[in-house]
Amino acid sequence: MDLSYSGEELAFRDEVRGWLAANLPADLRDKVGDHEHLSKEDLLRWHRILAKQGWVAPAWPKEWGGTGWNVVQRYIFEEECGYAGTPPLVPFGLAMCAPVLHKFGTEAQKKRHLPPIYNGDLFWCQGYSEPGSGSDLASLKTKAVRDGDHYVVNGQKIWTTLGHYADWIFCLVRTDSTAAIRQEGISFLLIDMKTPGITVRPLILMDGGHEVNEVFFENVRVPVENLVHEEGKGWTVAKYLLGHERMNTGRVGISKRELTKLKAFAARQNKDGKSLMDDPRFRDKVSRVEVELMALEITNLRFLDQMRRTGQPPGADVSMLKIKGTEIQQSLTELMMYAVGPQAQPFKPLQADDGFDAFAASLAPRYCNTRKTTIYAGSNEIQRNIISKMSLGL
Amino acid sequence: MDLSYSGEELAFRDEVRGWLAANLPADLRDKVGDHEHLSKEDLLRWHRILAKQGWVAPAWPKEWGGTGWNVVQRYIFEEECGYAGTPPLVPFGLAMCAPVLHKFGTEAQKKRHLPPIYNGDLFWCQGYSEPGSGSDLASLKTKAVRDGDHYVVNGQKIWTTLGHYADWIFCLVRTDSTAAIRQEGISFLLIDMKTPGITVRPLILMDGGHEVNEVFFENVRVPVENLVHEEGKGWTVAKYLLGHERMNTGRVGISKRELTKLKAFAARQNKDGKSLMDDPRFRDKVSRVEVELMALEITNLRFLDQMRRTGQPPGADVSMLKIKGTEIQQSLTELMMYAVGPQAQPFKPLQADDGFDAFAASLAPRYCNTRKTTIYAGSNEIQRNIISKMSLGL
Amino acid sequence: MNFDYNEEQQLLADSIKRFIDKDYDFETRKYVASAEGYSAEVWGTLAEMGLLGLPFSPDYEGFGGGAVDLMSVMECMGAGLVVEPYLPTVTAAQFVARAGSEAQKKAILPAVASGELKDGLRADRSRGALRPRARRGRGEESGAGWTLDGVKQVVIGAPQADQLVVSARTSNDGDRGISLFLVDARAAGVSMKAYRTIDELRAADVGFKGVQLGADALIGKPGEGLAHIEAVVDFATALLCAEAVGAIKYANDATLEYIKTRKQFGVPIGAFQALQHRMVDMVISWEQARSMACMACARVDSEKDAGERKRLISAAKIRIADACRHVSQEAIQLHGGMGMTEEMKVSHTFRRLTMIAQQFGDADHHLERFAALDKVA
Amino acid sequence: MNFDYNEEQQLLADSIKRFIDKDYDFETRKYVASAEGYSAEVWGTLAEMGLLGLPFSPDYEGFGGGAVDLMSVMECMGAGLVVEPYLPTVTAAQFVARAGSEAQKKAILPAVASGELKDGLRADRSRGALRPRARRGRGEESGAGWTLDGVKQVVIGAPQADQLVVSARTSNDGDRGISLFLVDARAAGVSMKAYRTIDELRAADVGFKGVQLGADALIGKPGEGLAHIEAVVDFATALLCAEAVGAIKYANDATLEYIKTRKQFGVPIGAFQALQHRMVDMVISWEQARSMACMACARVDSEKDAGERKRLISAAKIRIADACRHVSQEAIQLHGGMGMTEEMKVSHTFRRLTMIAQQFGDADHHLERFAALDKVA
Repeated sequence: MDLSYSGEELAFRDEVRGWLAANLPADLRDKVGDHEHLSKEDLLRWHRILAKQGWVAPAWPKEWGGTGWNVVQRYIFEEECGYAGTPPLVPFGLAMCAPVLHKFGTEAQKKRHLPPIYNGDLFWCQGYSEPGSGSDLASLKTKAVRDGDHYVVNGQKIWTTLGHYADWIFCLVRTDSTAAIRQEGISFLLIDMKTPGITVRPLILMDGGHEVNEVFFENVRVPVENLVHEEGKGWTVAKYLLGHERMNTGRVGISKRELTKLKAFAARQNKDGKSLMDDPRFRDKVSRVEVELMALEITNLRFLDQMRRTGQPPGADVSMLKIKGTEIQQSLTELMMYAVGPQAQPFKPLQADDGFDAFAASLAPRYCNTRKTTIYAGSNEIQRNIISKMSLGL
Repeated sequence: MDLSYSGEELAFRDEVRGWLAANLPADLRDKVGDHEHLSKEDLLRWHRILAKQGWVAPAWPKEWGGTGWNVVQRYIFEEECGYAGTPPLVPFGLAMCAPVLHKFGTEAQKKRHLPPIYNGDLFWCQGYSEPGSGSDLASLKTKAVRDGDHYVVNGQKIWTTLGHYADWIFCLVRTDSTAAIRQEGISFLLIDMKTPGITVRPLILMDGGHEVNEVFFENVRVPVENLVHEEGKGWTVAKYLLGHERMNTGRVGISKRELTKLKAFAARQNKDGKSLMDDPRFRDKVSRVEVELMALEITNLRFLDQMRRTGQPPGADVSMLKIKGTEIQQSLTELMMYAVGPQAQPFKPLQADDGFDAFAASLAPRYCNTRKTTIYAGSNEIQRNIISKMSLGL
Repeated sequence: MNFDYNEEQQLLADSIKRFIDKDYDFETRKYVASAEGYSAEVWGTLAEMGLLGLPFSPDYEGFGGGAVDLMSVMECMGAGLVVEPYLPTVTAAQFVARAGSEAQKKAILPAVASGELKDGLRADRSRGALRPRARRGRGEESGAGWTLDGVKQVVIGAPQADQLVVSARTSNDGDRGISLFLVDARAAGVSMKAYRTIDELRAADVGFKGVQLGADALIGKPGEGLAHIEAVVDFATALLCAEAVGAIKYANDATLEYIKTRKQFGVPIGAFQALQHRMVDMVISWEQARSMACMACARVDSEKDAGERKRLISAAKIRIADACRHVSQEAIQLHGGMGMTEEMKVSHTFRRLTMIAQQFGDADHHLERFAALDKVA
Repeated sequence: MNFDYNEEQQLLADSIKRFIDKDYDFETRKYVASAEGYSAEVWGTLAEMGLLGLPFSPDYEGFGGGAVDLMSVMECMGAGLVVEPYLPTVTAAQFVARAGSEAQKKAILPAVASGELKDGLRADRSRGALRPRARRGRGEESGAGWTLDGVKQVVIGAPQADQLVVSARTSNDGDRGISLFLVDARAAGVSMKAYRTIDELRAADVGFKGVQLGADALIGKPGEGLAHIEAVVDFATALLCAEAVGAIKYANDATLEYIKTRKQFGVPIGAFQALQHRMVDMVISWEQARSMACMACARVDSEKDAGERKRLISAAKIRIADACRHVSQEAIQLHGGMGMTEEMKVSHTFRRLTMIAQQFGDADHHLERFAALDKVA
């Protein structure tokens, strides 16, 4: 048993680390570190830097730009990015639409869509959830009716992350309402967001931020060439995508960065003339999160090691990483909010020129925002159901 | 709003308190305080002292020895007993069999059974649970078949508390296996434990204590005069008994006594040259239990006040008191075990004459034993189901 | 023993509840919060209903009410998420009512009761707790009066206040060196950096630069401010506990309603036992919190021993803070994505509960105070 | 990076697992625990399997193993609830192996490896933690040797021990005044008050009254015992973490099996979602605890910086203690009444886990040490 990376893995890590230190623009790094809003341009700028380096899509087949890294290298890369504080790579094109096209797409679909995804020329979003169908995805109602060379789409999607930035959306739609098994009436469509009949309505979250949307489809005409896989086989595609989840679900690198920041920040905070980190009540909360994060990192590596050796894709393991990872993220944002004390309360100055500690004021909104992590991408309750069924046989 | 007792209630409390101070034998009080084993004789001795005073069965009808106290007085009495550290009054005769007889018993049954219960001449136990039927009581299998003037009983009961002390047992038995609704085939029988065919087998709990038993019935002949209510109406009786639960389910008085003891004990324990109570880590755990107990006492009084004013019997409220009360009891025994440190580990001296801190050594077994409180009398999971269904309509 | 409101309290509770249901629904509240953060019309109604003068003596056009009388009001304010600076005003006026001169009482209290005047409670809540021993404000005797210098941070309600009650160190005599002053919010030298808080109240960092105060600005005797501050903040904490109970009740009711109606896999999600048990724990949290709020409101006025009063208020705030955190987090989780949105009231309740948990000292602060004041045999 | 046991480790793990499944089932274990608290036959088997000498150098008939090599052994011991004093013996022998003279090593280690000798680890665990700075034992130089006086409490394995490693204060020089001695358990002046512990081990309060020791009884140099104690106790703590992981795994497996088979209301109780989610959390606790046990065993030998080693071991023990408490309590609750009985193995696992949580320092102790050793930027 050896918990350390091998010499080659360490060399790879150092290469990534060194490259990030040289190539991650300081302004982007600071924006990420200070939890500032990232614009579409910020996101694409980093995307393109990575694309230029050839590292934007490590998991893709080599002929389309993949790096050929193994799972451990990919994990190291993602964790290093997280720890360095890069903007996130928006997954909808790179890590969701693209794998689907690699597996199920026609040559024409691949040629048309993969290069702009790789290069960051076109922005994608995901059309899965609907108002009545969240955890129970197969109950979706958005309809696509064949009309000559087109599908005519009517319905509504919700929680469409960055839909207001997107050029394209991939959607699960119902093409057969009569199918006995409701999963069998679902198809997977690629839709150009500029098609007439599409309306994007912002859903403002409680931190005041605009990241998710409702997307309405009213007689939207989609060429049949944008059907992926066969009609009625959309559920197969969706399941493939779920199984394709990445192993950095725990987001250990990001949490390590946040922990480091929390400890440094709290150490400078004054409580009764002493550092807040010397207050055992506060300190123990930080320590327990730190211990949990140390454990999660090792758990993550254990699963990765097993995956590398057995070649098996991660199963319910990913659910565990998601549960623990999100709980840790929430604890960290909560403690950060406590650390700043009442200065966490101010939200926005009423006069634009009033002096204002924007970083302190970002912590409560961030705490609010991070509540989403245990809800999205399969709520932690759904993750527990998955483990219960798949791993425990209950 | 006034959280204090009225002048009359205070006078009543003082009367009870004064009487307990004068009449609770010091040896019994010390045994209870030190968590020593209470023998049958110990239990009956206290029972008889109360019977002599006329306070052993406050809730009974006055003509059978009841005190005529209202719900608040009864609560005060029970809490004062708990705080003073009296041995418990074993409920199976006084608070379970007797209310059933008052409600459903024949005159003959009342005359025969109530006086010996009141006077502590005969010891009762309860025959409800069976190996296959715990939470799902209506699935019970013990059979009673009519044969002339007798029922012939075959089957097994489990978790029979103090069955090894008991002279009589009241049992739920199945008299009709063909009933479409399984609840309708159940009857309520009183059985003399000396009847041939009854075997009591101890179930030793993990603290080494013998308090519960298995009771086996093999062709046990029970006179039909010992049927309570009608044949097939046992479920009605059982439900009445459940609804008859007392309002001191929270056992606030006992927990207050234990908390006082914990704080005094921990204050004398040394940690790094200071009192353990000055260690914020330990101290905060004690404080949180204390706060929870303060809240529970007020919650209990609120429910009692409501019951007194509306005349409504307590519903799902009792479940809440049971959940919180048992959680507090468990926290207190756990903290007491931590307070004593490694001395909690010794269990029994190998040489009888070896010096030995019996009190310190009682704390880990007591921690073990107290785990039962969230399981028995309707597990806390069942209590949550009850609140969910009855109060919340889920 | 009696846990019911008396007839007057019940009438008051009913009328404020009616007002909030009818005239302060979520849409109205949204508008008020986004515009001025305060509605003159609502303020007038609060005055008309007698809420603003409730805790003052009838000599000053009040109703002689105590914390118990305010409890139902605060529960309703919590349920309705009222953004008007009611608690800051009532609390700040307490300084005048308890320690002010006859002239101050006459000048201030009737005007507050009638709704003409809004007081801002000074707060210096560095490290999540009011730290009366470390005032940065500084009063110096100048001739017949005082000069006030310093900054107070995160003063809730300050942007709307007409008068400010300001604590300032007037000597280096430790606990006995803090004095209280009544300061006109528009006086020369007073500046405000105002902002919106995460729970949509208005607050400001208030600066005092050579503010000239007359001798009559002093509330009570010089150097004797601390005991008043502790007493008034305990009073305010009891009211805050009641507000929390109302907000928790709303969060629970909304969540219960949501899990009964939201369907997934063909059944309401409230049919899933894991959610049922969590909902039950939220309800238990509320019951326990409510008990402690009752205790706090009943005892904060009647308990004569200051140490015991502080211990009891800390006990209440510990339980309330824990309940705020527990229920607010669970309410959002059980609401799923919808609870995250600005358009659902529960997301606003979440924010208010998050802040109440920390206001006037978080659980850690009160655990420390509770332990320090507890007598161990 | 590699989390697998190597071939030798795996073979060892398999053979000890086979032994426990076959020859140390719950009935056998019950008998051993109730009779002598130790079986000579089992001890012989442990010696034959090479477990007793595993961590010694081959020069002394050992196999040169480290904590990682012992990890699978300890997991199996935890799952099987082995009551024999394996951990005390291996740990006590570490003092000789690390700090002893050549003569001591030759006299002790081969005899331990062969099973002839059992060492008892001295422990003075007042307040749940080993407190090496407050030894009550007292060694005084007398002519060529030492006189030992004092009492050690709750020494696990002492009743069965042949040799004791005893720490004693030999000067008032603070951290540099503690020395280690090898003491024959049957020496004149050594007395034992022996008892059974709640987790069915044997322990004793060991008294030393004018015990005469030769100069060769000293382990290492006088006054330099503390660093050895800290290192060896960290080593033992890593092994204890592995034992906990084995016991937690058993508790989880038994509980899962129980809720799959126990029926109520016509279905296995494992069909109820509230129990499913709690079972999942128990499994997650185990995974996280196992990760920390891996880390502790991998790093306790290789980490050269004593401060960092202590910090890491404390991190592991914090997580393990939390997992012990969480899983043991939930296992009993989910078993219902049956889990409370002496006849179910899970009730014994509950007791062992309860004690492991406190052994070598409880979570609070290690939180304190972790915080003290952590470098904050």
